[in-house]
Amino acid sequence: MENKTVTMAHGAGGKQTSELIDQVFKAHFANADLTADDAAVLTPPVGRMAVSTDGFIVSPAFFPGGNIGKLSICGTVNDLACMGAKPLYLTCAFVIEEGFPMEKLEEIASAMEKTAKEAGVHIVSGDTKVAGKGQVDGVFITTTGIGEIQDGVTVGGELAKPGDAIIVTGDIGRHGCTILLEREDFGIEADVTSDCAPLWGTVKAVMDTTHNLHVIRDATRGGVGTVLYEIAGQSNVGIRLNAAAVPVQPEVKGVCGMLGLEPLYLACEGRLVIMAPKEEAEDIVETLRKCPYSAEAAIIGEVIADEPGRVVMETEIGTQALLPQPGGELLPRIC
Amino acid sequence: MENKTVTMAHGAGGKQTSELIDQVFKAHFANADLTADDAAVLTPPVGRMAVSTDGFIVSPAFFPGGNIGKLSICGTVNDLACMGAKPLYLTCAFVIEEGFPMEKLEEIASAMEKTAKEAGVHIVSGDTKVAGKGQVDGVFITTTGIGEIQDGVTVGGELAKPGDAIIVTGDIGRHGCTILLEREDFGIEADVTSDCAPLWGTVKAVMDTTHNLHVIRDATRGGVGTVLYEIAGQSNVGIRLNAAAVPVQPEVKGVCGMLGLEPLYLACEGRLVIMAPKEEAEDIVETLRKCPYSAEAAIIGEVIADEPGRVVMETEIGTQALLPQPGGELLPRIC
Amino acid sequence: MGDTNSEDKKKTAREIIENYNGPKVRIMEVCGTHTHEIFRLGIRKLLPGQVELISGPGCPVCVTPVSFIDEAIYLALEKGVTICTFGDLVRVPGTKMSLAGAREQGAKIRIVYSPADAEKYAKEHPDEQVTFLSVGFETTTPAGCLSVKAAKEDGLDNYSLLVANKTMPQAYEALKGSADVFLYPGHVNAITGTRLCEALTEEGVSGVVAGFTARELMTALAVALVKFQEGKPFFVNCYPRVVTQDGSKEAQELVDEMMEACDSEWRGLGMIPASGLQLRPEWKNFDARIKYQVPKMEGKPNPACRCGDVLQGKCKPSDCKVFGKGCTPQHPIGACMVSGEGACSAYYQYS
Amino acid sequence: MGDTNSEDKKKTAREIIENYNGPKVRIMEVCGTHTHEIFRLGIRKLLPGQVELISGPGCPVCVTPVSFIDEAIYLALEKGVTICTFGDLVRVPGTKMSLAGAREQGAKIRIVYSPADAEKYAKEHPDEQVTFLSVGFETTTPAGCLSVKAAKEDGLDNYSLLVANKTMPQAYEALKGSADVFLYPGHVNAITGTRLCEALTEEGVSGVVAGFTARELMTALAVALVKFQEGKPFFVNCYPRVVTQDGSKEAQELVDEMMEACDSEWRGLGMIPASGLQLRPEWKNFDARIKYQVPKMEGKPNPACRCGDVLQGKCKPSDCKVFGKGCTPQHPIGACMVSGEGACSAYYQYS
Amino acid sequence: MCVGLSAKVVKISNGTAVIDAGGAKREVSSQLLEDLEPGDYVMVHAGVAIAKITDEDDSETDQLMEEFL
Amino acid sequence: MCVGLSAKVVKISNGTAVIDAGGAKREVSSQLLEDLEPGDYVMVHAGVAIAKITDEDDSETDQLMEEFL
Ligand code: SF4
Ligand code: SF4
Ligand SMILES: [Mg+2]
Ligand SMILES: [Mg+2]
Ligand SMILES: [Mg+2]
Ligand SMILES: [Mg+2]
Ligand SMILES: [Mg+2]
Ligand SMILES: [Mg+2]
Ligand SMILES: [Mg+2]
Ligand SMILES: [Mg+2]
Ligand SMILES: [Mg+2]
Ligand SMILES: [Mg+2]
Repeated sequence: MENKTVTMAHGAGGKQTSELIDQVFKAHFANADLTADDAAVLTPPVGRMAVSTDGFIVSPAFFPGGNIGKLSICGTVNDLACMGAKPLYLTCAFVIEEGFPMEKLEEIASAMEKTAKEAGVHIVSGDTKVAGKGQVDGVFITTTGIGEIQDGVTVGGELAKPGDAIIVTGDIGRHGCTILLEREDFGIEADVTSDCAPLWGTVKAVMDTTHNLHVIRDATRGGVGTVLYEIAGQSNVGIRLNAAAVPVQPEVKGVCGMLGLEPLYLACEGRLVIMAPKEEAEDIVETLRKCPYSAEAAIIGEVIADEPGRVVMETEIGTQALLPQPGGELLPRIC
Repeated sequence: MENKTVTMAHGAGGKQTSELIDQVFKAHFANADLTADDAAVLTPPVGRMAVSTDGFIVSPAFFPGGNIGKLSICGTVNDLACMGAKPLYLTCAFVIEEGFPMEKLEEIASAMEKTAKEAGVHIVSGDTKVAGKGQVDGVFITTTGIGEIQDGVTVGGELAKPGDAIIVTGDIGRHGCTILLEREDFGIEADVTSDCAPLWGTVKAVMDTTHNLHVIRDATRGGVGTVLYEIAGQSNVGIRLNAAAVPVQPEVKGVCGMLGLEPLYLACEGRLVIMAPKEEAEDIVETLRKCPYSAEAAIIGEVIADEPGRVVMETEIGTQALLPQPGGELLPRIC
Repeated sequence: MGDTNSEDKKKTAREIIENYNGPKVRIMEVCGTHTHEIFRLGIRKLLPGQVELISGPGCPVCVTPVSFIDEAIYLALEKGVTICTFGDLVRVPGTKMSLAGAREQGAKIRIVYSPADAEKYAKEHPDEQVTFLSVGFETTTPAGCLSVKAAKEDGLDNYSLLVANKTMPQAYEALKGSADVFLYPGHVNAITGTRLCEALTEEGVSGVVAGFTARELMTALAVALVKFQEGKPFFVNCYPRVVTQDGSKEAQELVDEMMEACDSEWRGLGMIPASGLQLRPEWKNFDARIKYQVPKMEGKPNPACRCGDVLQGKCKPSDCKVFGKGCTPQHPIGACMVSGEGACSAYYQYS
Repeated sequence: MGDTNSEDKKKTAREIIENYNGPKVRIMEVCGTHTHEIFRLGIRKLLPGQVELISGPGCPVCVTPVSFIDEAIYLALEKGVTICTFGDLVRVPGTKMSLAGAREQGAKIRIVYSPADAEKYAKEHPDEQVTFLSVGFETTTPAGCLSVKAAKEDGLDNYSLLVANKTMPQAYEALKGSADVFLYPGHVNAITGTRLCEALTEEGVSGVVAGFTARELMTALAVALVKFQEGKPFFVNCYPRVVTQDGSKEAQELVDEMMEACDSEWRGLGMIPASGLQLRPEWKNFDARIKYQVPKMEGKPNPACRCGDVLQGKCKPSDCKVFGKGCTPQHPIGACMVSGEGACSAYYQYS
Repeated sequence: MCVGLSAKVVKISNGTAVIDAGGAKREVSSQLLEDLEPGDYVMVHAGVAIAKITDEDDSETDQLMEEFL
Repeated sequence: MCVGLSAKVVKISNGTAVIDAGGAKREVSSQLLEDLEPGDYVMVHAGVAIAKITDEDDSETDQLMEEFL
């Protein structure tokens, strides 16, 4: 690109918009389904179709373990995967702040390319808007994905059953912890990188192991704790969590200790919560441990009939206590 | 809603996020296909499928003739319509600034509901992010639409043919002019309202009149002038424009006169440019004049074999001159 | 944790608590972190009927009066000051709004881990005026003092404290009749030492200093019950790995050098003479109230809120009419519902 | 337009132009709007070989030197001043960047329709410093002066002008040899009247004042060709509905009261003595250069750019090596490619 | 240079005039023109009415044509 | 009140200490504690090391148990 930064002219719909699209986006996203027209023309999925959208506004846009581009693909691909759907097509809409470095935009596009390839999804259509300086912070990306629901598996937040084992596919809270350390200036140094990863391959492997699955959910915003409460509510079941079994990286624990935060409420971007009948649990974990992003998969609890809508934990002294419900903004606390 | 404003907690993924979704979005968007899960599960379109996405960052979010909610539905529905596709499903992702008035958000959601109904499209999935004060200006919406391409009609920007008549479905530039008057403080008073409208009904009516259509394009960002240059390029044809035949509201002309702007480059949000063989033109215009948003449809030029890639206009003195190519940012000029 | 021997001992503490059949006893956990841990560990469920646990005024957020939030918002919105604060204070309702509400209106509110970070921010942003909201008890006050010292050394004229620090001894006096045994706040005692607590024994006030791990807390409770059955006033330091008889001389001297006692309003307990701290006149340039001539605020708590009674152990959170209805952690009406340590919040979250 | 009679006449003007077979003649359109309209109307295509149209220095944006942009950027980025400007200036390249580039870096750049709006903005934003970029010729200068008067009446101390206004007579002198006939800028003459142009006839310089509609422009050109064939110096006011012999006394007096002549750099023409304007000492509080002590800028135009030659009619835009390659309206290298009126831009857009 | 707009005066008050061009209205300075009245046509530039004109269109050109051509 | 964190001192310099909790490191004030040395355990609150502790865990509690219970 001749321009070193994104200018208002790049968003005006004329020549420079085309230049930006051609030289940055098309250069990275090219595939047979990508369109320059108003809409992509595609072969629809066979059977049932899953559709999901998410907006990504992570600040900073670049962080250890990824950037907003990688995240924007993973987020939507994972939402499709959680419905048992193979991701086929993806659209992306950019809102870019005037003055954003072109080099950074290329880096974002390149991460999207790589991640989309890994996930096997085609980027089919896009949109680029440029917002005036200060009207937006850096770059926002919204992706929408279309997937083909695989035959034989039906999963959903309302399908958890008492007796299900609860599996988490790896150590939790790394993405949230990474962003917290990057964003706020808490002066904490810790070797933590985002867990951001595309998980269709992981879900596929699990589905190939057994069709006997009830819930697959990616623990993003709000973390594993929020997902557990959501499912307890949707399925009207209780959840018993074995707090000691939840994998947490020591550094993440240390950061949480300093800031008074609960790791269960830190966002992940590459972790699934899976619920399946207890008898399948060992096989699923074994499969997961062979996949690239779930070597530390663990069984962390079970679904129970008691305490519907609630998440109870066994404590260190052998009593049971509720996991506090998901609150609002994560606020580091002193007392 | 208990809250009068949108808070960071509404974006944290917990209880308050659910409250916001239930009380504002679900309340307005409810339909059989709308999901609260990670992804909507849908019956795919039959035949070929059209997919389009657009981000909407209009400032101000409320303007005479509509608001960002209405716009975000029209924009995507119209992009689908321009591919000859009946809009079936739509997703919407919101990025909302902390402190945004809840009442305004409701107004936006209500406009979306109404417009989606009119367009016959189901909102199937959404996403809500809250950005910190100053991280985003008010509210941004990204919509993605899925449509079913109607049999028997193939249109595209590369299909214009010499001999085609060029039709515009109404007076041009009203949306751009409205926003300009609202946004910048130019002190100009003019009774101009946005032309923002959902046009699937219009396209359907035209397609019911004739299948002999080559190009349908909505003249949004960049206006009719930009669309004409785009198509001249994509189809490698020339375009002869009869400047005097282009419908422009006198007030829009007046505003353009004051600010030194060209109405052909002002955005529309409810106007189509249609190219079809000359012999179909009269029928198409007749049909259009009966539709609610195209009473002032007019033939404004023709596609020619000469001057490929260019738009030439007949001038008042009978000479021919090029329409200046679409430039960057629209800048009111004094000289 | 882990070796069988200590596992045995732990069971013993639990057994003592569960099987207590001595006289009726009211134990007040003074410290909010204790309240929180007691709920988190589900300890209340173990208690036999005659043991009543009362949540005392030990959460700095909970006892901070509405007017303090109003002062902070005044600084942020009227004076354009950048407010640095611990996260806990952000959602506490003021008379008209919380700091989160002020932020929505454009106030600059930064969450910090330490007052030292607020001072550092001021140093790095000479064009901004920065005020740290200094709340907390003996444990926290030294950190605020150190930041002011640093600001002076760095020659800053854009850093100040809005001080609402409080001291515990006066509160013990005020609460004397409310409980039979105090579970003293271990980290306060780390600074103050244990002499005052020992002295209180002579006035007939019993107590134990408790640590914060599950074992420490259970042990302290068990010790309290065992000792209580003996029938005479007692004091035991059950947190010896951190708390000494003398406490931290350095911290005491630092605070004494920079701050002086003043009357202070406690939410629920009202004005308690000499229970608060303010910067000494030599440090008045760093006192936000003086620097910005903050007008006297008449904070108006929501009339429905019974935080005051809750904090004195006069009623349970569930006795408040709006508890769990109008007042939830998502929409707190009173301070006790905000902090994870507030009694109302703990009741709501864990039951 | 419309009635058959005038349609006939219009054809006549066109016929005269198309069928001109008199001596070779060089006509310079002094005014950028004329350049633009001549292109827009495709008039060049009608001209027989002996008629050459030269684009003169009549676009205020084009003749404004690089250093002026640098001064404006200095005010915006170094002094935090809010810049109000006509839209045309926003994309003109300075030495390092344009105002659009400065805006990307956080500069506050507002596009206004009128200097009066800039003054109004300053009045409504007393906490901001506001500078209007005052460029233009006789037509535009009064508007800037009126805004300063208003600012004085409103008692503003946050409004100023960065002045680069220029006057035409000195340019006519400098360009005397470059053309046989001047197409005088109608709106400049609306202010100045026609006496100077008449006087130039006596020095052998011919010209017509032209209006801006298609008919006005064609008629003026036809008149010029007819008169030129007569072989002696001539002057015709072909824009009588707007231009009088005296012009606007009020405007002349206003500008004379507030401004005084100074030497001024014209892009392409270089420094022309007494061809510029500056605020008189009585108004120095409103002079941004004085108010902010703007250092002297040595603006460096891109060395490839031949704007200077283009503006003097010494070469055509297409003779510039980077024309249409490195230099396009999307990525202008010189000022002449920025404004819709710039000769390079007009050549690029319309051919 | 100096884009001019011919417009009709619709209101006059104390140094300012409201002008109308095709229904687009804006307040401009009338300080340079004495005796403006509603109904007059003016040439407007940068928010200032710089000249009174005899008519909004260029019909006067006819006379020039007759005279010179 | 007063969330405390026990952490290991890994570095000492002139009034500040770098402490480590599970690999998360941060600089805190050591001004209230004399003679801190790398390897010591401290209780940290609000960015200040407020007390030196005998061990990072609560094994001392054993002694209390033996003494009182
Ligand atoms: S429930 Fe809420 S309103 Fe009631 S006492 Fe507790 S904090 Fe106050
Ligand atoms: S083409 Fe560009 S660089 Fe060349 S003279 Fe014109 S403005 Fe200057
Ligand atoms: Mg989604
Ligand atoms: Mg998601
Ligand atoms: Mg999800
Ligand atoms: Mg688009
Ligand atoms: Mg960092
Ligand atoms: Mg689109
Ligand atoms: Mg579109
Ligand atoms: Mg379109
Ligand atoms: Mg989502
Ligand atoms: Mg308006």
